[in-house]
Amino acid sequence: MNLDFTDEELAFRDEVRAFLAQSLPDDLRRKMIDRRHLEKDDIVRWQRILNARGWATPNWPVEHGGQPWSPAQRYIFQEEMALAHAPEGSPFNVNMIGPIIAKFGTDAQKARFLARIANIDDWWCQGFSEPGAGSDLASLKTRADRDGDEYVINGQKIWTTQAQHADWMFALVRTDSSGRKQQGITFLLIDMNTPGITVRPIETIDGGHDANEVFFDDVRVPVENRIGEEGRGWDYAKHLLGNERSGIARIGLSKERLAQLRRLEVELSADGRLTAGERDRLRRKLAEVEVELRALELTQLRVVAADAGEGGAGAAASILKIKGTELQQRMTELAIELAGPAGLAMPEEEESGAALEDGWIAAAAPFYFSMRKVSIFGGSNEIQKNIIAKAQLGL
Amino acid sequence: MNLDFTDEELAFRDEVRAFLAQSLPDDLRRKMIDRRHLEKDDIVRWQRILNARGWATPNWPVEHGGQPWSPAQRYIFQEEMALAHAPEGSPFNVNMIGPIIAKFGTDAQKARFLARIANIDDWWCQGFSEPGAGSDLASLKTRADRDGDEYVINGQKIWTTQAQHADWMFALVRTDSSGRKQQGITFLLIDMNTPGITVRPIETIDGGHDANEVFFDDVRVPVENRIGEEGRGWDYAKHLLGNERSGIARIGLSKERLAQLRRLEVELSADGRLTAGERDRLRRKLAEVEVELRALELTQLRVVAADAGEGGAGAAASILKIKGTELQQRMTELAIELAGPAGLAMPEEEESGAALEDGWIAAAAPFYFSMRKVSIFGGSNEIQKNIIAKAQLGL
Amino acid sequence: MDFEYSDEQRLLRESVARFITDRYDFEGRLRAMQAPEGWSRDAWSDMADLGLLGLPFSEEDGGFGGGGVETMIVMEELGRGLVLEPYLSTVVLAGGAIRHAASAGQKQARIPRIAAGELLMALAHQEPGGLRHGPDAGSSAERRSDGWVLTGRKIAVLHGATAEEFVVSARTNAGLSLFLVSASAPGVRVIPQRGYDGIPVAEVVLDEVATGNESLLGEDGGGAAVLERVFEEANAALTAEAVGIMADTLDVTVDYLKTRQQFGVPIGSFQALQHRCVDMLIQVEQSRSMAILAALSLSQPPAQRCLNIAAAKVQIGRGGRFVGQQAVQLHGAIGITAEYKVGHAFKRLTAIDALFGDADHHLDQLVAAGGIPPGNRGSN
Amino acid sequence: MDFEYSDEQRLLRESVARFITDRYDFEGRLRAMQAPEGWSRDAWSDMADLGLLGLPFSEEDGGFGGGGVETMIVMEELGRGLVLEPYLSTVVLAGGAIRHAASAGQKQARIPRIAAGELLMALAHQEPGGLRHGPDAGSSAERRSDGWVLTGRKIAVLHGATAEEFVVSARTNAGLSLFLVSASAPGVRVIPQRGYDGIPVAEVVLDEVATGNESLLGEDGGGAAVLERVFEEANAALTAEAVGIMADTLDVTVDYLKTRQQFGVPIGSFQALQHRCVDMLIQVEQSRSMAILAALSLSQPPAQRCLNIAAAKVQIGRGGRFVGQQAVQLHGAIGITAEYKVGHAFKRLTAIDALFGDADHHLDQLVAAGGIPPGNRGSN
Repeated sequence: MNLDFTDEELAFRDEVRAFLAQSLPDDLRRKMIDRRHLEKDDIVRWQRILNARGWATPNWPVEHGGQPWSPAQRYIFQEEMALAHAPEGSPFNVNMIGPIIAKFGTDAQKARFLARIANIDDWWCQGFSEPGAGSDLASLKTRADRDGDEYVINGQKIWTTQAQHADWMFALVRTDSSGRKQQGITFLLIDMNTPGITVRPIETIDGGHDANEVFFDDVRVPVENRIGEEGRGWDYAKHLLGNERSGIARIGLSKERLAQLRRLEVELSADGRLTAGERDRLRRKLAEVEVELRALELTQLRVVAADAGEGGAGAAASILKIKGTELQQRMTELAIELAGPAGLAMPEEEESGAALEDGWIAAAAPFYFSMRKVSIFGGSNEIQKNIIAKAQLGL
Repeated sequence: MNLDFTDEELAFRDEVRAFLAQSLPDDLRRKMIDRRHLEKDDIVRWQRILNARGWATPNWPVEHGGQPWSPAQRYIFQEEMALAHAPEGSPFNVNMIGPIIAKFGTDAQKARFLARIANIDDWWCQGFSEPGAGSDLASLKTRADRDGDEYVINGQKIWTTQAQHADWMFALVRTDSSGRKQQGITFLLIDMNTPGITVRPIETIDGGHDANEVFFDDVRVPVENRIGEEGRGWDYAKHLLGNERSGIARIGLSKERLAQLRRLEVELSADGRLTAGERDRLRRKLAEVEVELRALELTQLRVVAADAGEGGAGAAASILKIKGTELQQRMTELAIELAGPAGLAMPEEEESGAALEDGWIAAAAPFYFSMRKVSIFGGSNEIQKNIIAKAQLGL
Repeated sequence: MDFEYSDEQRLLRESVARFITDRYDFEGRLRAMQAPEGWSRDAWSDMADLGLLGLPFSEEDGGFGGGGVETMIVMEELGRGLVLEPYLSTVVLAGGAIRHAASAGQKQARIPRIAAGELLMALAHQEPGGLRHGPDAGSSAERRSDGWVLTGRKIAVLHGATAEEFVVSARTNAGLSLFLVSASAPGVRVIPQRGYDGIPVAEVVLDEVATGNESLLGEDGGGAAVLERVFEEANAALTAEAVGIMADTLDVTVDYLKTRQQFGVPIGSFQALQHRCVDMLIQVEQSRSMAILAALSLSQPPAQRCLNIAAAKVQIGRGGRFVGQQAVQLHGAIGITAEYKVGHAFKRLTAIDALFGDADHHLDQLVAAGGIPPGNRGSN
Repeated sequence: MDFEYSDEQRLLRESVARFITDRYDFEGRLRAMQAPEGWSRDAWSDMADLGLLGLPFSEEDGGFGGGGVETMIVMEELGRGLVLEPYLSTVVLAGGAIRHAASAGQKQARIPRIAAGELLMALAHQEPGGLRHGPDAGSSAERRSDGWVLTGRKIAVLHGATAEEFVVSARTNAGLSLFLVSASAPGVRVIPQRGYDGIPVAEVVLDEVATGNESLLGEDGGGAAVLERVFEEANAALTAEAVGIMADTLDVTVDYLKTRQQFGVPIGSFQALQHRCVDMLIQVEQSRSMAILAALSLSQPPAQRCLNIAAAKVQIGRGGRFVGQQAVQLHGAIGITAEYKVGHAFKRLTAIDALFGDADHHLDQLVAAGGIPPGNRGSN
């Protein structure tokens, strides 16, 4: 039992660092530091740089472009990416639909989609949630009726992140209403250019427009775009939700944010913008967060190691999600507290954060509001607790 | 709308203060300050001093020895008692069985019991909880079978506070098992000297022995000792549980404890027993508690005023219980933190706290452990939340 | 000791509540927020007609002589509606500075126009790069023979873009002082911004703005004392507003839980969510108690007033954050959309904590003073 | 990076776990606690037979050369059993002082006897009226021609009443120093007390106790450095013990919730209680992570070691309090009886926080150092 990296792992870390120092464009790094909104083009550009290096999709099977990395290497890669302020790729492409097609797709689907997914030649979105079926995902109602070689889709999805940019959607649809609600769900790949699809943006409290409603009116999808068997979509979706347990806590990001808050504390104290009492309290709050974050980092490493070893850390992914999102949110609370009344003014979307003095002040409020979603999306923290209570505690 | 006391109320406060300064025995005050265990004799002695003044049972109906006080006066009386370190009377006598007999008892019961209750000529205990029926009180199983002019009681009560001292018990027993579980419960007065009663003490984590199991083996109770009608005991008990909402938060006690912690902070800081950092943090913790306590004090005053006025502050008593017990517990947390390792040694029961230097240190741990019960007994805080959710929020 | 409203207070409450119900539903608020100015002149005019705008001014100055309780009543109801109009900026902040510091002539020229809804004002005090809160400023006012020349930069000026006149804090040789500065004076530049809570804010740049002798508000060097008084009143008002928001937000959340179905039952049947609502209710009640304390403290001696209000701000800062965050969480995704009320309530509660000293700031005041002084219920 | 136990470590764990299961159930523990000494000599003898008492000492000194991970394994299992025997006081505290400071002769006279279960020792450091924690003391040691004369008063001496010899901290002209003092030396008075967690403590009064030259443990004036090292090891050990207690307490609580019926269903079916258990589980897992960090830090450079262990103590102080309090609350009345395990677990978790610096104390260490240094996973 030890926590040290091996020489090989340290060498790998240096390799990742060198690559990031050389290849991450300065303007992207700056945007990330200022917590500004990333455009689709920003994400695509970076993803292609990673893809050229072979690192866009490290968690995929090696034969489809993945990397044969150890858990420690995966951890190092994620941490270095975050500490270097590198954007995260599209989770829908890289963490969700890619692995699903690699595991459950036909050879034709793999050939058609995987390389394009890795390079974001196609931008994907996820069509799971529906009005009336949020945390109770299986109660979804969007219908897909078989008509010859096609499904005809009618219904509505909601909270579809970045549907406005998407070329494709992977969606759960109902092909059978007779049995248990988890049955009769089918997993389809839908070309967003198909006639009958309407996307309506939803403004969120952080001022963003990344959430959408997507309406389907007799949308025809070829049967060849079905993943796996009809009626087994729920199983494929569950597989997807259990994926990526090593990344779900977003430790690297939180560490980078904590480091930024520490820098701010020093800077503001030096400038006389914090009273001695405020400085002391802030330092205590930062130390408290740091303890929890260090603990969570080790918890995540234990989970990763257990996955690699004898397998199955039970409901560990849910624990990582709960504590990880709490810490992400806590970090944004500290920032908005520090911003104070100066943080009231919202930056205009076209405004460049870098052009503002104290860009962190302008970013504090939108970021605080935006991060409320992390304890809601992907199964609310209350649902995660239900899962742990049942799966791990047997309650 | 105003928070000031009237001249009459201020005069009343002065009267209470003067009485307490003159009549509260020094040894009792000292025991209270040192948080030492009060003997039965201590409580009886003080109750009789109050009773001689006519203030032992102020909340009873005036014709049975109560006082025609306004809510403000009741509040003043409680607060002054706490600030003067006066013991609380037996809640079972004063707040529970007295008002029940005054309201639901027969004339014969009133004549026989009330004056003795007020003077603690009889010491009462409460026989409600049973093994397997804690928060779910109505599921109690102790049976009372009618046999002529007597009930024959078999079963067991548990957590019976101070049953070891008690002359009488008021108890809920089951006289009918056929209907809803709330029905068929009867409210009886039981002489603890009746053959067939066995009391077994239970040691609690604070080292005390005030909790007991009470076993009934063919215990015969005259029918004349029944309160009200057979089978309606649940209604009388509910009335009792809703009683005393003005005292449930124990604001006065908490204020006195907070004042003691403030004195300790000053003293320990002066003696160099707190680092500057510890002192600052303690002061912040005290300020945080004080804000919540001040808010709760006002909340209680609002409830008291609403009771006197248009009536019915809904589930307000439950709110007072939850927040009041949280604050009581918080205060003991602060004390045990301050005690540190010096607080490890438990005082022997016969040991005089006053004889110890730093008596507060010896008292810190037992008091901390003892106060865990306040969020459990009398309907756990979880049960209180259920009550509020249903009664006040309609959930 | 009396927690009842007088008949007049009850009527006031009913009339403001009716205004909110009839004229200020959530859709109406959204429309007002999306209008160019970010609020509604019609609603403002209604508020003038209801007598709200002159409420805290004395009758001899052209107001209605309302006190802390009256302002509490108004602010709580405005909170329920998440009202966007410049009540705090014009009536409480700038109006407060005028009440406490203005000459008879300065009052006469302004209070009747404020009460009639004709004059919009704003307090321009906060500056970039300083402490987050306090009665100090780095802007300067230089004495000239015929008046003053003001230079500085102000941020987070509530409703700054529509103000006709600013109360500006600036440093003279005598210390911090207040000045009345017309928004149209040469050298004044106003940059409108959106506030995250829907309340418009502005940056106000003063570039050698020349003002006359009559622009000085109160004594030269007396600005800090006036500002502290005004901040106390603003915090008492915000505390009441927060109570209105929190109570309404709890109502909205409980209603949602009763309606929203998941797993075949209303989600309000889940005990964990029920208990969360109870925790919210406790915060609402505790905050209401402290709003009453704050309102009633305004007529008390300075130390008592200041610390009671600090304690109230601590409570609503923490309680408001809890209620806001939990309301969003319990709603799930719909809680974070701009199309639904709770998200806006959450943001406004966030802003209320940030304004005029947050919970931590006021806790520090209590620590420095050694606690809340006793005696708000008669001398001790 | 590797979180697996070696085969030897796995065997060690199994053997201690078996000892707890077979020989140290809750009823047995209660009997031991109620015995005059407050613990069991038989159990101690078993622990010697299992090789636990010599574990951390080097093989050349007569021990088994175990490191931080081995101690963690033992302490976690001892925590599950709420073991009362003087492992911490004899092996970790006094034994640690001997390991770090004793001469070859001093070691030879003691370590084999400790390992065999024949020598009980205790650390007498804490004093009344001082700070709650720190490597300082007011007791004095005066140099005489033939040795030293010690005077002072020590409290909270863990297992002090049964110790044959004390490690005593006292101030010489050179600074704080450590001394080996026989419990039977003239002038030593030991007052046994019950500790609230079931662990016996004692007050030790030193009234001009004359000791020989050979009583000095380590360098004259070198006591503080040794104590700090020993406290680090003790805190790492306590962190592991706390993890064992917390994990066991969660198990006991979950089992109770599955069994206990109210309102016609197991109370474990109530969602609010389920979620509370999940919150406890999260604390258990976070604490376990930090116990591992603490154990592995013992072989790292001082700054890293000290701050990692401080962080671990913060986590288990807070997590332990939460788990202990909630376990009692979820049990209801039975949780507060001395006849049931969780109440004892709660009390031991309380004591663990209080010993060698509580969560707040260690948080202050982190604040003073500017945070946990990076680098426990390779140089940064």
